[in-house]
Amino acid sequence: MLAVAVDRVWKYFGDYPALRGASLSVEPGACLALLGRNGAGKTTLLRILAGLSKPGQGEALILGAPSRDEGVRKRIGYLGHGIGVYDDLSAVENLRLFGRLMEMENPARAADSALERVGLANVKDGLAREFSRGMRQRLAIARAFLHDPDVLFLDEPFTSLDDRAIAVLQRILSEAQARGATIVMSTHQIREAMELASQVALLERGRIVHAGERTAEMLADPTWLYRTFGEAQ
Amino acid sequence: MLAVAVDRVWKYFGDYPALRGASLSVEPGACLALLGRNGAGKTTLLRILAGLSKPGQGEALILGAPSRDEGVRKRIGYLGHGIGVYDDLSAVENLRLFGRLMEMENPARAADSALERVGLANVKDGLAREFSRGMRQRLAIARAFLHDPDVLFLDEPFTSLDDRAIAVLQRILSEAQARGATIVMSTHQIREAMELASQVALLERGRIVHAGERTAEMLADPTWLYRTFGEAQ
Amino acid sequence: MKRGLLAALSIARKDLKTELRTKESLNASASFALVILVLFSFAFDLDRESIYAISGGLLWLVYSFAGALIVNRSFARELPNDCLDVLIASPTPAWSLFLGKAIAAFFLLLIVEAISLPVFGLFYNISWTGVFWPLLLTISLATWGITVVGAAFSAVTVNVRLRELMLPVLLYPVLIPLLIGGMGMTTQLLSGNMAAADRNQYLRQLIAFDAIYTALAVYLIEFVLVV
Amino acid sequence: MKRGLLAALSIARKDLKTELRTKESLNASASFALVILVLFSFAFDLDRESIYAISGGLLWLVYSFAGALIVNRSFARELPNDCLDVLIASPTPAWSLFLGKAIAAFFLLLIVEAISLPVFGLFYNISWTGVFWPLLLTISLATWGITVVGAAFSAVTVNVRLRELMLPVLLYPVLIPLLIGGMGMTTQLLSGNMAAADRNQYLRQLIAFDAIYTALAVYLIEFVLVV
Amino acid sequence: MREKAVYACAIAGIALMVWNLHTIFMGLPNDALQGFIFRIIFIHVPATIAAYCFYTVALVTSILFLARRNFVYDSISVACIEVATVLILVNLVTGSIWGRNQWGVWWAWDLRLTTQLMCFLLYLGYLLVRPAITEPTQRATLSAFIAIFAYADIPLVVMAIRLPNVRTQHPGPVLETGGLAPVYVAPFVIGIFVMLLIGTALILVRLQQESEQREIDSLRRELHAL
Ligand code: HEM
Ligand SMILES: Nc1ncnc2c1ncn2[C@@H]1O[C@H](COP(=O)(O)OP(=O)(O)OP(=O)(O)O)[C@@H](O)[C@H]1O
Ligand SMILES: Nc1ncnc2c1ncn2[C@@H]1O[C@H](COP(=O)(O)OP(=O)(O)OP(=O)(O)O)[C@@H](O)[C@H]1O
Ligand SMILES: [Mg+2]
Ligand SMILES: [Mg+2]
Repeated sequence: MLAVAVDRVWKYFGDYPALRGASLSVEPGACLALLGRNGAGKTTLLRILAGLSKPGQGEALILGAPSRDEGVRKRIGYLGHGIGVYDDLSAVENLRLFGRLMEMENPARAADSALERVGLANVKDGLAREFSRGMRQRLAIARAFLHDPDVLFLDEPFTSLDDRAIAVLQRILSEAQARGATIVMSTHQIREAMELASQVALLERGRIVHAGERTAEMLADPTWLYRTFGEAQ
Repeated sequence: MLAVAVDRVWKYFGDYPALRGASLSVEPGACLALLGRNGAGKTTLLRILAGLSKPGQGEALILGAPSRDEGVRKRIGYLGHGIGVYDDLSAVENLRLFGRLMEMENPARAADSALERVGLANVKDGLAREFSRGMRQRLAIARAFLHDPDVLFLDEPFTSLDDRAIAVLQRILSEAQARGATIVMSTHQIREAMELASQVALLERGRIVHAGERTAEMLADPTWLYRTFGEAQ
Repeated sequence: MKRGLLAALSIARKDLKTELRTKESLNASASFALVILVLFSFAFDLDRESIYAISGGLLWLVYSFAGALIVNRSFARELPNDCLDVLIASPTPAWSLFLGKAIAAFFLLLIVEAISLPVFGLFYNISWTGVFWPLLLTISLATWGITVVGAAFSAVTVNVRLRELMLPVLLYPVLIPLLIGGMGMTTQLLSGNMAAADRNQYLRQLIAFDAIYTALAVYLIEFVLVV
Repeated sequence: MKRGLLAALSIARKDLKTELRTKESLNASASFALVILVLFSFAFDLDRESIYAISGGLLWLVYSFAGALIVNRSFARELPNDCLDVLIASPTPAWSLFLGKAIAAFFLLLIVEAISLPVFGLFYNISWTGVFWPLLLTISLATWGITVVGAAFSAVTVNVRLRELMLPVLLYPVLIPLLIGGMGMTTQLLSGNMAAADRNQYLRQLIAFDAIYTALAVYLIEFVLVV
Repeated sequence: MREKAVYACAIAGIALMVWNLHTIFMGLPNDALQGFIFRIIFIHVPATIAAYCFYTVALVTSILFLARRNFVYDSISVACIEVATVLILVNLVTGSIWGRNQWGVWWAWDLRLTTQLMCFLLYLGYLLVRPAITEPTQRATLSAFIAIFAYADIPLVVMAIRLPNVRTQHPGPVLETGGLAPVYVAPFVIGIFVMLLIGTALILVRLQQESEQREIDSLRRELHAL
């Protein structure tokens, strides 16, 4: 069974098709870097996969079921542009709440161990509002990985992070990979992405124009993909 | 006369000093890359330089005058995170409005030529709302460079841009440099920044801990600067 | 079903907790209610008789304005940091999310009403203690109506530009039948001339309104939140 | 000075142009005004005498609610895309920025008032055509007061959490003296028993209010916008 | 130093108050028209006068904050406004009780009463907005602005019973017209001092709290930045 199977998905915003029959399949345990120019439809596709939006036509299956299926949603993690935690709750209250919403067995224990993992255990009772930007980002990561999701959708996760925050995220991502989780992430920072990715897909005006293994050329020259498969400059 | 002279500037947010006696001087015509970790104070410093915020202590002089001075403000360009144009005005209306606010001689002509420069001349009557993200970013660039500013402040200008948008911005920036304009930009994308920068400054917890020429080491290894002058990981 | 209700309670608890922690919107809408009470008293500088005749109207106008402010925050509270996306992506069904929000708004509005009722009584020299229980029943029923419709429109307008403008424009017309019922019943209660038959008629109206809109909202909310 | 006034006009023109293009907040606040008029007529069903006695109050309640919606948008309109930063960074002085916003809000509110006045007349069966000119003067003076104080508070609250709640809480109490004047004068005009001395007294009050708050706001706005 | 000032004000205020209350209740004759209840005036009016004094201080410090950007001025403004708003509440409550006794209703909508209520709500708005602004410089600046705008209501309250064309239910000015019998004057003036002293003590306590709070905040931020 594929971890993610997108079959000719169309998505219209008004008259404008943001996705025009995009198809994509990701094997379990793979890490896919979703590349594409501004407005190509990366965010739109990831939102459909995370169940935040419905495809107009076509089908998006996660672990063999539609993405709005409740059983599937327990196994998905999503990290968008916002950090997705409440400013007026403390770190641990936030995680406990999401643990309950994720219908976990023991939200309190999961919250503590997630805070441990991102190094926030000593400030667990501080309000998220008072955290610095780096700490907030870590809390967001703890939130997205709280329930050890099997499939992860990350939208430009490295944007505006400094070297240390990137290191935390990369560590947690490789832990997830080691667990066998599937990762799909969009990004413009091709170098950072290529180091993690095992697969690459290029989205161009709402269509997947290339999908395959990450090769050595890509690592060496970040613009190679655009030059080879994308439209002319 | 220095283009930008920051003399022991402190900025408190409450009792928290986001800038603690930062000093910096930039020669006319230089291009300075302002680096630093999340929360180091880059945005705070740029906002003070652009006249959007006042220093608590110390002085920030642009072209020899305080940054809230009206004469100076005509010669400053600022590009923050937002694009700074109105969604409900057309491209050319936006630029004409800003031309008038900048007290230019001939706002209409300036607007047309600015649109020409960023390649939006053929859609100049389209509403900004209807533009794609890349087009909006170009319009923002046209707006920031409309009055041929002598000093430019850019806050993470490359974030979330694709290769083409980066190319447009780089072209316009090197045109500005050729005109003799001074550029100060903050960024986390060290590689892109290093290619343009002639000077580098590292901000660490509100202090400039290093400022000087961009050297060959920095180009070769983006983390060199952090490792040499910054705090330990 | 049971899991959904539990999730709804979690969400209601979270909303109430954050709200009671900062007390911001509670304080603001309570003092908004006071300010409006004062405004009204200027605008309608009436004698004692007429005051009783319009007391119900006055009270429910104030309550519905305060209610609009509270439900406006209901889903808007989820916007900073994109928390709404996280809630929608979680396995919690949309209806229980909605129900949680409506319950929280209900209690918040009740608190504001509990604060402003005595003030109203003092300022307008209206005694309400004698009819406390039937008044509480009326207030609870009508408040649930306001908050359930309000939370539904709050979900509809959450991503719309000019949310704070659109919400009242959509909300009040829908609430008119409810408000007429609430106003009529309250006026009659406060002026002390309420026939039992009338009362039952009004109560039936209120209950019907609540039931219909609750069912509609719970049923339709999934389509609104995930488009 | 002259450059500042020109810039203020540019900004007012821009605000009016975008607003008239989308008509969003205009439609919303006009229909809000109408909805409230309807709500009031349900809430207070009064005889003709009393209606005249409260006509000024009713009208100014509606106008001040509509006004709060309009000024709420005044500076908030600059938030998407961080346009406010660009305006502040431009050589335009803060006071002319503020004045431009206040002028635009003034005309927008006048439009809403012009729409709702005839409706008000029809609905409550009040004739106002006979006193059109003095009424226009009253309305203009009081509207300028509402919009200048409103735009000032809009600038103050633009970056505050719960802006849509905080604005009315701050705004209405400050407006009370103005509204007292406006309501009193309008009621007397509409009921047709206005002595010349009274009228002058009211007009002096309104003008004094406008002058004081315009001066205060223009003088203090630079401190508020650049911190 | 500051602690000593607090104790001095508080002890002096309380001692003076006890002594004054003793005279008011034991030593003074009942009022000819109103009887016993008349004694409320010794709280009702002094509370308001003290409140207006503190609001005036807050106005001055707010202006000073805008001019100098020193957070001490902001702290003084909040402390004064908090205490003064409580004093206004005292005035409102005592007035209501008095009104219930004299007019038969808790509240009447005349200009004096309403403007006073508005004064209360205005400064309540000030106190409500503050926590909604997270950035302290901004909070202080905007609060100062609001305090300046709000102050304009106070002359109106004072004028409310003195305007020629306004009839109020509330009694007209009695102090400057000599309507207060000579025996009442001394306890009345002492009452004002009592309110001022106790208010000052409370303000000093609040100031202490404010500066400690700011210190704690900055320490916590430093900690988080690590
Ligand atoms: C809730 C109702 C009331 C409010 C809000 C209120 C408010 C005020 C205010 C603001 C003052 C001004 C103090 C000053 O100028 O320093 C005042 C003074 C006074 N009040 Fe009241 N009051 C109320 C009820 C009453 C009642 C019922 C009485 C007596 C029947 C009363 C008697 C007085 C007197 C005698 C003064 C001194 C007037 C002067 O010489 O300035 N008040 N009140
Ligand atoms: N809510 C929306 N309403 C209307 N159009 C939208 C909406 N969201 C996205 N679009 C349009 O759909 C297209 C795809 O947008 P999307 O955000 O998916 O691009 P992206 O690949 O994530 O780009 P970027 O790299 O800039 O983030 C764009 O042209 C955009 O304008
Ligand atoms: N408006 C504000 N209120 C309170 N604190 C603030 C505010 N703006 C910035 N800060 C604090 O000041 C410090 C510096 O912030 P600043 O935004 O300048 O950092 P930066 O270098 O731009 O970081 P990044 O790389 O994340 O953009 C941070 O600790 C931040 O929390
Ligand atoms: Mg995107
Ligand atoms: Mg920054």
